[in-house]
Amino acid sequence: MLLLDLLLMLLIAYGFGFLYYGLYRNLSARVHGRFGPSLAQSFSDSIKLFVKEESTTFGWMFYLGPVIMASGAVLNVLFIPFLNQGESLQGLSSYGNLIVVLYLMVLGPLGNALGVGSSGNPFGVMGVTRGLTRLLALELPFYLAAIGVMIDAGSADFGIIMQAQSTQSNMFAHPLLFAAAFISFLGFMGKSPFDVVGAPQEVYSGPATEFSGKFLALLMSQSAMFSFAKLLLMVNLFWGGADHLGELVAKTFVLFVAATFIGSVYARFSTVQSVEFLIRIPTLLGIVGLALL
Amino acid sequence: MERKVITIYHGPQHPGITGNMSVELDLMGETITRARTHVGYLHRGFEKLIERRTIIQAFTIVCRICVPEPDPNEANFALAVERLAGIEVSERASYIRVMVLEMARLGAQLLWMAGQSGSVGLGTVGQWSIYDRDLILDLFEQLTGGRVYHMYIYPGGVRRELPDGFLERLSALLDYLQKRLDAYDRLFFDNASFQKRAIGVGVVRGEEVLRRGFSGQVLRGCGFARDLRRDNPYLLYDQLEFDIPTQSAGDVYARALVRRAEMRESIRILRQVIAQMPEEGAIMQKLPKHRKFTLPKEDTYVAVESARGEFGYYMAGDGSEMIRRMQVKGPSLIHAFSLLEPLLVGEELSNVALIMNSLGICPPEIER
Amino acid sequence: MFHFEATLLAHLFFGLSLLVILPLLRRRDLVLHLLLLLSLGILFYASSLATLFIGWEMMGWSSYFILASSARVATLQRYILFNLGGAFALLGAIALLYGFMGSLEYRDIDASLLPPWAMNAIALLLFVAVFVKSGIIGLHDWVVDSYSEATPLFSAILSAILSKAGIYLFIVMFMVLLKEGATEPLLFEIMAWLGVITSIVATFKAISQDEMRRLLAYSSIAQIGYIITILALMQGFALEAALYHTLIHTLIKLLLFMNIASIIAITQKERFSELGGMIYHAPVLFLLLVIGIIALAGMPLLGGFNSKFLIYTALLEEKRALLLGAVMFSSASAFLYCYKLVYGIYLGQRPQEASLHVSPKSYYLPQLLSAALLVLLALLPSLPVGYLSVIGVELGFAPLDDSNLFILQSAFGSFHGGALMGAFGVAFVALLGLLQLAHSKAKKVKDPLDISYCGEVPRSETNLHFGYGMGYELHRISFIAPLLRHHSRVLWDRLSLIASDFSALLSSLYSLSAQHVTLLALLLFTLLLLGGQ
Amino acid sequence: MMSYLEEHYELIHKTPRLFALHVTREQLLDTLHQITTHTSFDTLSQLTCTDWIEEERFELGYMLTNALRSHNLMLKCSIARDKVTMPSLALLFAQAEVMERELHEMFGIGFEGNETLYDFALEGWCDIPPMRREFDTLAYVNAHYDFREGREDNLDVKEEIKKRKAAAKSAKETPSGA
Repeated sequence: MLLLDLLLMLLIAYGFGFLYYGLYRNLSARVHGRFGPSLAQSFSDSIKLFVKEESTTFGWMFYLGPVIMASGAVLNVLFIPFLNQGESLQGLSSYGNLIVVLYLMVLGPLGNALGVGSSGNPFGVMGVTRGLTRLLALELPFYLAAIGVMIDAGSADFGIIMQAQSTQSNMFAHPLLFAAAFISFLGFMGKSPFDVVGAPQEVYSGPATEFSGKFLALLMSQSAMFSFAKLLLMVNLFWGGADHLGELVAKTFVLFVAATFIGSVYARFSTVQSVEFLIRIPTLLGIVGLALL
Repeated sequence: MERKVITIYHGPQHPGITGNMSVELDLMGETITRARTHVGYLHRGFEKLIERRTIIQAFTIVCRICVPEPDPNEANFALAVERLAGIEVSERASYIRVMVLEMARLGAQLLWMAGQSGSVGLGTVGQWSIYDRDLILDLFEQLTGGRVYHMYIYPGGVRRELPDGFLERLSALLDYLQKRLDAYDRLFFDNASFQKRAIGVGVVRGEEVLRRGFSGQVLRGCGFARDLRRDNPYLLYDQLEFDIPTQSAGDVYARALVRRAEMRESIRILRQVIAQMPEEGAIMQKLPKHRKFTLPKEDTYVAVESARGEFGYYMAGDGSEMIRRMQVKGPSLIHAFSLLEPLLVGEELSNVALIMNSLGICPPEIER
Repeated sequence: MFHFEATLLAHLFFGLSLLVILPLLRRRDLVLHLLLLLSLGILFYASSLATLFIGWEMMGWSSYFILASSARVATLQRYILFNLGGAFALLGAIALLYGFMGSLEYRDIDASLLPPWAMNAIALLLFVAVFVKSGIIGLHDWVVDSYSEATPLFSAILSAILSKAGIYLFIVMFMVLLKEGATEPLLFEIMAWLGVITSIVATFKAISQDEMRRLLAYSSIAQIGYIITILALMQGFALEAALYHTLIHTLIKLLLFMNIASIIAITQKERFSELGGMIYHAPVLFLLLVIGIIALAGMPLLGGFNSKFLIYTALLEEKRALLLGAVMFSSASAFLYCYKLVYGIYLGQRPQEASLHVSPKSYYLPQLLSAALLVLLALLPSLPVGYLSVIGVELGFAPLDDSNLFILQSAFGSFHGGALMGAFGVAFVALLGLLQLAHSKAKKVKDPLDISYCGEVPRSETNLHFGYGMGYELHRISFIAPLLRHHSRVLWDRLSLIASDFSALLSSLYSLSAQHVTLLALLLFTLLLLGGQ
Repeated sequence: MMSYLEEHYELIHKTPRLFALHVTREQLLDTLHQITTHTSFDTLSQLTCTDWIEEERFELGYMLTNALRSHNLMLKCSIARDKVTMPSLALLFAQAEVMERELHEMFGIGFEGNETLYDFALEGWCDIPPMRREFDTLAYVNAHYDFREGREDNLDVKEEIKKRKAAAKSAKETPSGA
């Protein structure tokens, strides 16, 4: 039963992840004044890449990098409950908690960074370095917000955190914390102005530079699932989770659309600027939010 | 062996490069310690080809020297040939030339805006401005039959009469663009995130810049109101009213602001052209026959103000129907070497594309 | 000597010392190493302050002599000066205590008899001793220099064991002997923030290092910083978190320093800018280091997460949100130097000239041991909790729940190590299988320089290794740059300059002529007269 | 500013805003120095070279312009094609460095004092400099490259035009609807 539940969760994350990616391409196309590709495009892209005849590798660590990253994404999906009540779609969330998930979010990227590093491509490593440099500022506001939420709920357990919001969601109870977390979240989703990691005009394709064929397909799939997990995390922490699948879809979609639209009207900061910005504005919001707790 | 500095290539296959060139960068972290420009990925030997061609044959080549803005090349070529061969151009043809040049300038600025916004990851602006540039290209297609390469400004005048209702359509397009420029102001020029990226980056400053041969927005961005249309007028620019916008900061943002104002000035010039253009008049002078069209053994130098700076042609005839020597110097040669190389040292890698775009570097005109 | 209430605590610290020192014993400095071990025994199992001080001093001197075989004179001087300073502070505290208690035996000490000012003075003096030993920022110079100049093996001992002496001293003094003392709470507050500031600054410093062992030295300082912070809470679960972290950190540092010792033995190089691309020459070492850095970064799936989790929940339980935020910030920043460590040595491009030696086989044993323990602790996170909570009970705190070895319990939630491990394992194997079964064939490049290089071709002499550059950009970030720029040594240099000026002034008194002396005496006399009126 | 030039040199008025001046190789640096100090022509905007192969000389053109960018002065200097070195202007004008580098590559003119005369646009070129008139592009291409065969359905343009003309002619001769 649990196994079926887990598979269902992965399927939902995979499906909605790619669906949202397709929607992202469409929505940003509308902002640009174009028609985007069809929604099926991202699925077919990943399948096409997966069945490519040949892909280059630089050795066993390069081969394992995307696998570790995808495993990290899978773990993230499984350890965040999809719904705030009931038995189904809870995954392994009772075996972990918010702190575990916050750290799991970094595990996959670190594994992939090992793969990127073993390719010996300077652009890849520069991308990773940018990511890690940004991370030190990106996580701080999110951590502050998460700490506030945990202290408020008196637990790091997702179920209790969501239950504590049954009367009023954290977004309204702690608007400053939400604002801090949301700005971080934009960065986690790789949206402007914090999209420094794979900035094509600067570091070629960043960490993805050397990956091709099935490796790229795996990376695309994990990124779709991973972004769904991030949406899920935000919904659970600040919007009280979801009672049923429909509500979950609605909430994640709203969050996702907000991130997409904000992302398409800002220029990219440089790494240093994004670190400085994140340390100043959202961190300050977070600290004030904690003080008001 | 100490391996502190890594060497990377920014181009030729790099999304952050303008065209087919590369900058070899030595990086300490992401800080540039040495930059070296490399060209040669696109050398087509146009100057050599032109030496073996008659004027009409050479004419088809010159527009290809600069892709984003071919018309200043045609104008330069025509002006140089006319000066050597002693041909006078009618007033109507001159107005049409000014119109074409200003439309091309507007198109080039929109294209620049796409590049500049793309270099900071603001793709939306690029999508919009490329669409708007396409509307200008549509008009070019009606006028000349070609969208990018027009082959329109020929020695002696221009090659085709305006199609019916062209000026009205141009006027309507100008109204539309005027409105669009406000949208660009909001999304791009006044965007706080672009300002944060652009202010204080790539600063060119001081009296010395005049002596180093820079031109275009580089000069105007540091407070020198230099514009060949005003300083060394050609065609009918001395009869048209326009301002030369300047800024004093000398950074990327100052150059962007100069371009923003120049787009409005171009629209202003085009409106005057529409109003003042004579209804009647020859558009082409009588020219000698193909093989008889010879240039005397003389030389001359002409320069026009392109959207990116001074575009100069040196042309020498030798009494035959071939051109003995035509040497092209666009603004990019100086900007990409003697300006860009020292300017990049000490900058971050993320500013390379930004600075390069703001200097208006276009490799095809360096390599011809 | 063995009549001490906190024997289990001593067992823990001495056990760790044995774990680290025994595998590293070498013939050349055997005596000194044994002396060090002896001194640690004396220190940990002391039952009177006098014995404690003797152990403390012996530890300092024996390590000084071991260090003397490889370090520069300046480093040695710095080492001994800082340690003497710490020892004097400790001696001061002991003397004060003796003044009030009239005895040096642990059992005679009753802190409730101490007046507040004396308690605070003792606390301050002890803080100095603890801070020097654990390299709180400003007092950390000697740590970095001595770690990087010791022999590679002794670096491991220094970091894994000797850095813990300060922590032991703190626990014994404040949680066992002076528990009843009326120490000003503000002092502990300051200490908590000092700890976390130390860890943040040291983390940034670590990121900007080019030498492997200097990076690890700063990393040690940062980790000890967490422990100091958490200890300053003076709570039971905080103590257990700190002890857990001590245990984990000992394992990690043993693993990492031994790994680096192997690399130094193989390549004879110590800098990231001279290394790179070792992964395919030493895959086992690479995997061991990866285990080390994942644990160091505190990620789940390896033991490092357990103690981080306990630290975080302990801070959460005390509602110390800002302190926790700062700790998490420092911990997240640590990812960068963790990656730098593994990339700089093992990944990227090999340098051109590369003559490789063989690493001694004996270096692998401690690494394998710690790696195995780290994996085991990940699977059974509650394994040491039983022991730690007995220590906690011994010191008068409530025990922790360790009913299920797979689950690490805390007041703010729990996690299942086995489930994490299992889920990751299943996902990893499934995805690897999927990738293997794919129609697409993975083709290995023949030349490592066959990379996407923007259409150009790198030459063999082109440097593509980013080891030095990683983290260099921190110098541009406005609020980090000053931390990296200002070296605390400048402060000490200035202090020594003032001291030598002052002593020069004093010494000039000896060489004064008779007239000057008379003049001075007159002046003094006048002043006295004036003062008398 | 014109008066100084008129006084000291034989100025050729090409247009109201363009002047020319002939100097010898030896006079060049001195003249440039005089002009930049006494007149406002203080910027080098282009460095040209024309190959007068029948007269066995290169004609170098130093295009000067003033700070106001309103007038141009062309300093022309002929040098023998076989004795091909010039003093570098890199110290006088920073921008001359790259211009000289290009001419060095394209014409094989050496510039004494310019340290940057390495590859410009060509890579590893070892033939005669390509912009010299004796360099035959077609011969070079024939010697170094193979012509790729066209597509299979490729048609000969001349043949096709002939065919079309013939077809049009025959269509005219036999009017439809007859």
